[in-house]
Formats: sequence, C-alpha cells, structure tokens
Amino acid sequence: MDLKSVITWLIPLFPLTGWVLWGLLGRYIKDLTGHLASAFVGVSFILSLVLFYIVSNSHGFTATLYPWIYAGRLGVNVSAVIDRLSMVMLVMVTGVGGLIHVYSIGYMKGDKGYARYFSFLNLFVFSMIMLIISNNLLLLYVFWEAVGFCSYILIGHWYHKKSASDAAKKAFIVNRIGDFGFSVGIFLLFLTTRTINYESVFKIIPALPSITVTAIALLLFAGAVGKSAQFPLHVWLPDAMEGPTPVSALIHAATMVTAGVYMIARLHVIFSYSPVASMFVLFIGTLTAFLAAFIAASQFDIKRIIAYSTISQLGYMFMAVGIGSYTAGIFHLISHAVFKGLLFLTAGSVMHAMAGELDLRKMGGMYPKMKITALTFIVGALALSGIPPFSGFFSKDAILADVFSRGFYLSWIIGELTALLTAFYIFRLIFRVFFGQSNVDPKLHVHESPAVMTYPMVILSLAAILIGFLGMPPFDHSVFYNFLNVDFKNAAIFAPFVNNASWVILSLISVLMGLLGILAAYILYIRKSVSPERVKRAIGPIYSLSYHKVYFDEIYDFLIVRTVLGLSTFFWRIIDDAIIDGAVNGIAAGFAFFSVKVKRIQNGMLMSYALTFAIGVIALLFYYFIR
Amino acid sequence: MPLNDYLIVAGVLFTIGVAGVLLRRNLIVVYMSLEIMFNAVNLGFVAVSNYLNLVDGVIFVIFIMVVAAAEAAIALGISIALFRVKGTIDIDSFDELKL
Amino acid sequence: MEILFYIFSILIIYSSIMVVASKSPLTSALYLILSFFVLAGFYVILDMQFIAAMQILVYAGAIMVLVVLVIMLLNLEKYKNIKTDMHQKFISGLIFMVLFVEIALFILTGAGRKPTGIFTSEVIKRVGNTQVIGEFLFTKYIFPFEISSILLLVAIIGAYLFAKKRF
Amino acid sequence: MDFLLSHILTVLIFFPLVSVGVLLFVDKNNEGLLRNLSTILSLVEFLISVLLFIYFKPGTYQFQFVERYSWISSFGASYFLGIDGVSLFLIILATLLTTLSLLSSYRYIKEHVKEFVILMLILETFMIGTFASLDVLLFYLFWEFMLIPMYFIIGMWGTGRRVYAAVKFVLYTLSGSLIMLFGLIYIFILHFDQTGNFTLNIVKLYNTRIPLGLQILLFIALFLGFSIKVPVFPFHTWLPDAHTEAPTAGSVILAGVLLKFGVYGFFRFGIPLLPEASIILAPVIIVIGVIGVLYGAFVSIVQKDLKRLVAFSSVSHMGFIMLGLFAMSAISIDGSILQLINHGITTGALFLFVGMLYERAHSRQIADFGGIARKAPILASLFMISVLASIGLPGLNGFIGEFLILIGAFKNYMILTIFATSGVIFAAVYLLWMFQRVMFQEITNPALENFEDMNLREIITIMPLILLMVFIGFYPVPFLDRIDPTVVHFLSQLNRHAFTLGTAAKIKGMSNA
Repeated sequence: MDLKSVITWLIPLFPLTGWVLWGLLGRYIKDLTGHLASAFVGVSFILSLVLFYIVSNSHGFTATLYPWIYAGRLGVNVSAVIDRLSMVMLVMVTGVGGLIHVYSIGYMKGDKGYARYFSFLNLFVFSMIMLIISNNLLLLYVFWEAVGFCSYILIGHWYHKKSASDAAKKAFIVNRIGDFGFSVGIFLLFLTTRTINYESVFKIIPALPSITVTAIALLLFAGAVGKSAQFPLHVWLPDAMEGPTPVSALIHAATMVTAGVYMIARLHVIFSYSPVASMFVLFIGTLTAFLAAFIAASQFDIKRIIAYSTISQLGYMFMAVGIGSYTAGIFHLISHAVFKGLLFLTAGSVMHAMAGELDLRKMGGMYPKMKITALTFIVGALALSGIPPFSGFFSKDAILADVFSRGFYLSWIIGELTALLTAFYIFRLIFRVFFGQSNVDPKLHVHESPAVMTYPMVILSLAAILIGFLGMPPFDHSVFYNFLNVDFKNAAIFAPFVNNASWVILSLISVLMGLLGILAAYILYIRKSVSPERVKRAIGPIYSLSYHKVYFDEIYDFLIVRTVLGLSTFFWRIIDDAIIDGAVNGIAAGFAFFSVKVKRIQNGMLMSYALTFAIGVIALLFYYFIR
Repeated sequence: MPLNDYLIVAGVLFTIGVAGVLLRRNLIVVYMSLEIMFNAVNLGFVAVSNYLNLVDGVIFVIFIMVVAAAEAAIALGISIALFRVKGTIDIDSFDELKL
Repeated sequence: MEILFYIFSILIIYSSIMVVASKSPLTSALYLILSFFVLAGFYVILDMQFIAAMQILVYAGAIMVLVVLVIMLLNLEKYKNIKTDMHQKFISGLIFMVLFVEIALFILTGAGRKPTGIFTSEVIKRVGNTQVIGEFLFTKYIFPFEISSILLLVAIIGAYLFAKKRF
Repeated sequence: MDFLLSHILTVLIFFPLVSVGVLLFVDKNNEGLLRNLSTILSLVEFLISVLLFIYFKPGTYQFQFVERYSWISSFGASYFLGIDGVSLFLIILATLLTTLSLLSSYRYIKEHVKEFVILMLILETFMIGTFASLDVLLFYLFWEFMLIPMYFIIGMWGTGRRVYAAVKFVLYTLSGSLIMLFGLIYIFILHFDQTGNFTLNIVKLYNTRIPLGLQILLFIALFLGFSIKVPVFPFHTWLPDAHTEAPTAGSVILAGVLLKFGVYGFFRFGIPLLPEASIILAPVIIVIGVIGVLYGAFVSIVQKDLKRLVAFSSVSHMGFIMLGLFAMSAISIDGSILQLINHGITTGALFLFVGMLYERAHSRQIADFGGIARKAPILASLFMISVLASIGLPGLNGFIGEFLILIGAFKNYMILTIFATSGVIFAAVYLLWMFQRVMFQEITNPALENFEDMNLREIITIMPLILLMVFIGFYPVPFLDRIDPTVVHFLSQLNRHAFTLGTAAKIKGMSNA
C-alpha cells in the first residue's frame, strides 16, 4: 500500500478504534471519553484535509484493503474510491462531526450513558466515512445500514423513555422499508451487469435498455427515500428528535440523512441514463420540500420544526440531483450541513438552558440572556432563508436557478413558495423564542451555555457565512463548480448547466421570497398587527392539516400497522394453532382413539399372550407349507 | 437310528411343553413346561449335529444350557418376588401388564 | 440300541406328559427330573457323553434343585387346585394337535441334507468328546462364550435383586 | 499426529463417547466436577475439530479425511467417513455449540446433572457422526439416534408441557424419517438392479438412474423426512413447542445444529440422488420456502413468549435457506450454506440470552420484562448484537448469508425473491419490538429490581459466538473459500445428471448466476 492508501484507511480507523475503546474502557476513563473521542475525529479531519490536498492536486484513486466476499461469480472487495466528490463529503463529515463531538462534551455532561454516547458517535462517524468512500454498492449498502443502526442506538440513547425507544425502532424499520427497495435494486443491478463495482457498472449502464436502468434507479431511489426521509417515508425523522440534540445535528441534519443525495450523486451515471427515474426524483423532491415546509409552519416543538425543515431542504437537494445538477445538489448538501448543524446546536443550547423544554409556547424573550446562542441561531436562520450573503442563499439559489433554466417551471414555483414558507417558519421560531414577551417558567434559570458548546456554534456560524462564497454566482463559474463538476462528466445526458443571464433576476425573486416570509413572521409575532389566531381560523382546514402533519402517522397506523398485526394474529391463532397443529394433534387423537379400542387385546393375562404367540407360530409354519 | 425318529421325539416333547404353557396356571409348572421345550430343542440340536457329523450343534446346546441356568435363576427370583407381592402364583392373577 | 431308543422315547414322553398333567407341582418337578435323566440317556446313545454329563449336572442337579427348593419355600403344595377351565383346555388341545401335526409335517418333509462335517462318531471317540467340544468352545465360539459369562453374572445379580426383601 | 489426522473423524465421533465413559466414574453428587469435566472434555473435542479446519485443504471439492472400512459387506454397508467444505463447518458448529451449551447450563440444570452432561456428549457423537457419514446406513443410524438424547433432554429438563413437546418432536421427526428411509432403501435397491452389486456408498448411489416419475415420488418421500427437520412451512409446528419447552442447552443444540440436518440432507442426499425431480420441484419448494419466510416473520410479530418468538424466527430464516438451496445458483447455495452456519451461531446466541433472562426472572413472557438495559448493560449490548445479526444487519454474519441467497436467487425467481426480501423488514419489526419491550423503557416488574448483569462464565459462553458474528460479517472469505468449490462441484454434478431431462441448458443458466 502506498502512502495515499494508508492515509485513506487511517481516516476510518481512528473512529473505529474509538468505538471499541470507549465501549470497553468507557466506564473507567469516564469524563475523558468525550475529549478523546473528539480528538480521534479531529485526527480523521486533519487526515481528510491532507488527503483532500493530495487529491485536489492529482487524480482520484482506488484503495483496496482486503477481499471481502467471493462466491460464485460475485466478487467484492473492501475498497475505497477517493475522488473529489468523496473528499468533499469526507471533509464535511469529519469537520462537522468533530465540532459536534466537541459540543457534545458540554451537552452530554453528567449523562449516565456518556461513554456509550461517544462510543456510538464515533462508530457513526466511522460508518459515514466508509459509506462515502466505499467503491461498490454492497459496501455502500453495508454502511448505509450501519449508519442507520447508529442512528437507532443514538435516537434511543435515553431508552428508558418509551417515546425515545419507539422513535428509534420506527426510524430503523422505516429505513428498512427503503432499504428493501435498495437491496432489490442491487440484485437487479447485479443481474443485469454482473458486477456491483461502481466503475464497472458505469461502463455497462449506457448499453442497457432504458427500462432496466429506470427500474434499477427507482429501486435504489427507494433506499434514498427512506434514508433521507423523503415523502412518503419521512415520518421517522421528526420522531427521531427524541435523541440527544447533537445527534439530531450530526445524524439527522448534517450527514446521515444526506446519504441519499450523496448516493444519487455517486451513482449519477445510473440516474442520468434514466430520465424517467430522474423526473421521479425531482417530483418527490419538490413534493417533499413543500410538504415538509408546510407542516413545519404550524408545529410548536422547536426540534421538530427544524427536523421538518431538514426534510424540506433535503427535498431541494433531490430536486437538484433529479434535474442532473449534481454539483449544485452537493453544494447545497454541504452548506445545509453547516447551517442546519448550526441550527440544531443552537436549539440544543436553548434546550440546555430550558432544562429540556422544547415547546415554543413556553419560551420567549430569551435574547438578552443568551446572546451568543441567539445570534448564531439567527445566522443559521438567515442562511436557511436564503438571505445573502449567507451560504443558503448561494446554494439554494443555484438549485432554483438551475431548475428554472432547465425549464421545470412548476418545480421552480413550488420551490420559491417553499422558500417563502421556510423563511416564515424559521423566523416564527426565532421571534417566539428569543423575542417578544417571556412565557418561560420563572423557576427556570435561563443561562448561556458553556464555552465548549458555544465555540462549535460560533465556528459553524462563521462557516455558514463564508462557505457560500465558494459558489459565488453565476454558479457555473464558481470555485466549487469547477472543482467538483469534473467528477460528473459521465452524467451528461441532460443539458449542461445553462448560463442564463437572468440569474440576477432569479436571485432577486428568491431573496424577495425569503424577505416576505420573514416579514410575515414579523407581522404575526412581533408587531402582532394580525393575530395568529385569526389567521388560523381563516385558513381552518389547511391549518389543521398542517398541524396534524397531514395525518401520515394516523394513516400508516391504520393501513399498515393494524393490518400487519391482524394478519399476524390470524396466522398464529388460526393457521398455526388451529389448522396445522389441529391437524397434527388430530392425527395423534385419532391414534389415541384407535388404541383405546385396540388395547382391550392387552388384557394382562399371560395365558392369552402365550396363546396368541402359539397361534402366530402355527400361522408361520402354515405359511411355510403353503408357500 | 434315522434322524427323523429323534426329531419326532423332539417335536412331541416340544408340543407337550407348549401345551403345558398354555394349559397350566401355576407359574412354576409353566416354567417347567418351558424347560421341557428347551430340552426338546436341545435334543434336536444334538441329533442333527450327530447326523451331520458336526460339533457346532453341541456347542449351541451348551449355550442353551447357560441361558437356561440364567433364566432359571431369574424366573424363580421373579416367582418369589411375585409371590411375596400377590400371595399366589396363579398366572391369571398377574395382570399388571394390562393398560 | 434301537431298543434303548424306544424305551427312552416312551419314558421321556410319559414323564413330560406327567409334568404337565400332575396336580401337584412337586410331582411335576420329580417327573421333570426323570425326563432330564432320560434325555441324558439320549445324549449317550448319540455319542455325546459330555453333554449327557452336563445335562445331569446342570439340569437335573442345579436347576431342578432350585425348582424344588422354590416349591418348598413357597409351600406351593397348597396351590394344587389352581384349575384350568374347559374353555382353556379346549383351545390348548386344539393348538396342541395342530402344532404337532405341523411340526411332524415339517420334520418329515424337510429336505435331507447329507452329512458334511468330519466329526463322525469315530473321530469323536478317538479324539475324545470333551476335547472336541473344548477346542470349538475356546476357538470358534470364544466370543459368545465370554458373553455368556456376562449373562450369568447379570443373572446372579438379577436373581439377588429380585429375591431381596426390598427393591 | 499423523495417526490423529488420518483418523480424525473417527476420533471426533467417538471422543465424546469416551468422555462419557470417563464421566460415568464421577460421583453423581459431585456436580461441580461433572460440569467442569464435561465442559473441558467438550472443549478438547472442539479443539480437535479446529484441527479439521486447519488441515482442510481449501479449493477442492474432494472429500477429505476419508476413512473407509468394510462393515456389513453382505449389503454393502461400510464405515465410510469424509467431509467436504459444507460438513466441515457444520461439524465445527456442532462441537462449538455443544461446548457452549454445556457451559451455559451451570445454573440452569440443577437436577440430574450427570445424566444431562452424558446425554449432551452422546448427542454430540451422533451429530458429528451424521455430518461425517458418507454411507447411507451409517448416516441413517446416526440421524435417528440423535432423537433419543434430545427426547430426554427436552422431556427431563424442560419446562411446562415438556413431555408433550418431547413426544411431538420425536413422533413428528420420526414419521418423516421413516418415509425418508423408505425412499433411501428404494434407491439402494434400484442401484442394485442396475449394477448388480449392493452398495450404500453415497457417492456411488449418485450414479443411479431413476425414471422421472419414480424420482418425483422418491423425492417427495425424502422431502418429508428432510423438510420436517428443517422445518419447512406446514411441518414446522413441532419446532415452537420443542424450542419453548426445552432447556436452554437443548434449544441451542436444536436450533443450532439439529435444524441444519434437514438442509444438509437435501444437499447431500435429496438433490444429488434425485437431480431431475429436484429441478422440476424446485419452484414448488421455493414457494414453500418463501411462504415460510413471511409466515414465520408474521407469526413472530405477535408472539408473547421470547422463546416462541425466536423459534418462529427460525422458521423464517430456514425459509431463506431453502430458497437459496433450491434456487440452484452457485451464489445462492453458497449463501445458504453460510447462512446455515450463521443461523446456528445467531439463533444459538439468542437462545442463550433467553436462557439467561429466564434464569434471572423465571419468566419468558415478554410482558414481564422491560428496562433491563439499565440493570444489565453488558447483557443488553451483547444481546443487541445477536438480535442485529438475526435481523441481518450488514457487518454481521446474517447479512452476508441472506444477501448471497437473495442475489443468487434473484435471477430465476425474481418475484419470489422480492417477497422473501421483504421478510427482512419484518425481521426488524419483530426483533426490535421484542428488544424494546424487554430491554428498554422503565422497569415495571418489581421482580427485576435485583437483575444481575452477566457474570464471567456467561460472557465466556457468549463471546465466541459474538466474535464469530462480527468476523463472518467482515471477513467471510475463509468460509466461502471452502464452501464454494464444493458448491460448484455440486452444481456441475447436477448439470451432468440433468441431461436426460433436457434441462441442462436451464441448469447451466442457473449455475452462471
């Protein structure tokens, strides 16, 4: 192995070692665990930067570690693909991951499962790194599920709460439904291409009939729908907020949920050769973006609002990869990771101050007591709302401009509407939490969080301000585009990025939408010139639709959970117990009945046995003669 | 003497033994009838062995004697035990095998 | 020789019938002893003196002593009147006849095999009865021989267990 | 050493019996010595079986460590032993699980310890004998002998309706086996008619030519014998009862090793003896297997008893294995065989955990548990790993097997494979729900307040299985290396025999997948 490969494998090795170490030694090293775990991820981050430097000055490469599965015609290695795409993701994951580790030191202080928490956080970082660098679909799938497992464990960190363990289970199972499609997609891919290595697959895909490619792409997309919480499998993500807030920041905002987008970008060849599948991705993305923003606008739980916002932003990313604008999708992924991570961390800081309280209605006027939190929160919110010069503006605008310039006007309109809603709900949150009159329980001592928590927030907010300039419009001339787009050169069945001179106008419209949303929130919650109650009454059914999350949980409960349980009970009680076992026991009972009749022969009289015996001998001899 | 004569005698003895087993209800007599059947078989073995100029049949007789001795010990032991339990040796009173 | 054979035949059949027919178990036992002696006589006229001796030692000596002892021990004389009912007599008689006819037919129709072995009466007389049997017993039949010793051991233990007061 | 290596299978088969001889001399009241000695002796046995792995030559399908002595020459029975890549791992699995179940019984078995350890060791002899025999008679004898110790283990040390369960187990399997015996004898006689000499050598019997109609009848006979043991869907109802009432060690051996004999029987006897019938009936069996996958999963969801749940999950998993075997592609059969091993490891571990829970709480009802994770973190974490392996989480052993089965079966049975794949979702549903109700949430049952965590003995018992789960998950190559040549040869034989049917082309297509 050369130096590059060694560095490549060292990156995941550190968090993996961490997992084992903290899992075994956590109870002895106690509070040190957090620092050491953060340091391990930090080392990975530095190594990623080194590798990033190496790769950006030369070509990507593949690093094979060992042969994994060899059976029949199937041969799979554990090997890594290192190119610009994976490096960008790697730096983001280790960087944001490291910051969130540091933040967790403060946030999780005194928790009973402190060591377990960091152990699995490290395992998550490891799995995410492996997911990114894996060079075949099977390895991707392995870590695809592994991150889901870490998410399961971490959502259920406070497992003694029923809601938390329910949420964990729900997350895992809903993801499994998506992964079911994903695995069938892999089967179909293997069946048609006889390989699951990215490079070999990409060579064969153009020659395949479009219907097959479409089927493969749609099945793989099912996995992305599950993992990235897109409609109709989005129901797990809001519940996943039962986990500790840094987990929500890292897993359910910045990294794991974006794995779906990354997967499509990574497999862009497959998707780009299937216009139908890509359209479907665009459709789901658009629908989800709007739906989630719509639901977010009426929720009261601050973490859930941000969770719905994540779903909505993921929708934007899928719009981007759906139209073949992979670079823009990844760019939004990165900037979203930064500002959404930031939002969660600040929300966590609020929670920390409020002793775990999440309800908007019990907050208010907290700005003076926690200025750093409030300011960083506002930075994140502005980025989310797409107000320049914050990163969200550049990335979201790149997507919307591209959607428009490629002619998907309906998607563009919905996207802009979503942008309006986005700005509204996030500023509704800000106004109700930090400003206005205080509804805080007077017994609570609201205070600013410790430095170990605020520093990551500040760093992330700086990043949220600065990172956008990498994608300075026009996007197709930006640093980021030029850097990354080379990796997508094989994707070209869609028109390349259209350099439309109208990008200025489009940007203005987007900014306007953002400002309108902020304004609406301002009118409703600060100026109070229009009472929210009146609006609520005015739009009656629509409001209750939004408030009840479009009744997804109820519908699923009725359609799926009850059906499965009913069917199961039927199988068990009727088919198993009554029919099959009934038949078995019936045969046994038949024998018993018969034997009761026959047992009269068995009268215990020795003489009658001897008699029978003698008759038998006679019969045998008789047979001998007549034979 | 021709072989068949010996065999006929053995056959007669054997059937007498069978009749004894079937007819008598006294456990000891039944046992003795069994011994008659053994003896009948032994006679047949020795006669055939003699006729065929072999020794193997005789060896069998020795083994049968061993078995008979073992059987005698066990059978009489069982008789005593049964008598102790039931106070009789009427075979028809032993119907514990009935289900 | 033939005279001896017929005398022995009549004696053994008579004594066997008496074993079955006597009312008293003790009488039966005495007739059984007689039949054992007669059988020993048969063995002698078949040139098997060794077996004859064994017959008298094991059967007439050991086993019958045991039987008589048990009869005395249990005081079985008072159980003379365990009667057989007519029904049973009839069936037994029937079976007796049929079985006898069948056995007789079996013997008479049996395919005659020619003598094959080398141990004619002369050879046995020359070598010696005991030596011939001993050679067979300790060479060809050594394994069953050993097993039979285990059988006897088991029988001893078993008889002891059965006759013990408590199990 | 050379002697050991050339007679290693005989040594493996009879070493437990020799151990029994040693144990007979131990006073039955000296329970500590009995337990320790039996565990150590079975550990020695396991170490000998590891030699098997070390000296096994990978990359060849030939039978290895062959021993052959004439036994009953009048009808061609011989003492004929040998292993290939498939039986190798099953033997090691048997020795490992025997050791572990003896180790796990220190607390569970309180009465008749001597009888228990002796029966376990006798059972081990029979299990290894069945896997190692290449002679039909020898195989059948060992196969039936296995029932005897298992009957007593369930019947004597079980719980609840243990006698019912034991009798049901024996009668169910015995009735199937007798029909199977009939089939095997029929083939034996057909072979005699064709070649004029009696042989029970399985490799020679493979060459028997049987007309198709008769083959199908014989296949049904063999199918009944093997599928009851597997168990395949409509014949599975002995399994939940036997598993539930058996003591922990019994459940572990039952699930870990005894269920494997059905599939092994198909692999060694059913399919190679009756290739054409197998090919024709494969779709039917696959349908049954897939029904088993979904049915077992569904029924597991609503189980209230932990052991019953694991038992029904076995039905589901064995359905996967049947699917893989009868899909008849190299990948899927590789997966099936690997999954056999995995299922032994995983389900064995699950039963061990249920046993530990039962020893502490004296209940197996899920509703009686809850919140144990806080009291017993080690138990919870290791139990979780086993549960995840059973779910088929990538990175653990179950995934590799299931994935290979499904990807291999996908080509020829696309729709059915998709159905089977959905079983993976349900596995997550029932196992995670169970895990949540047992381990998570608050403690509601006051009896659990003094719940102890695992002690060192229990950790030692469970660790080999956990390590194997992770090892196979990340590095299955040592296993696949040894299984694959056997499977490829198996398929090529199937191909050769299938010419008469005109299905050769079909088979060829299959083996490419």
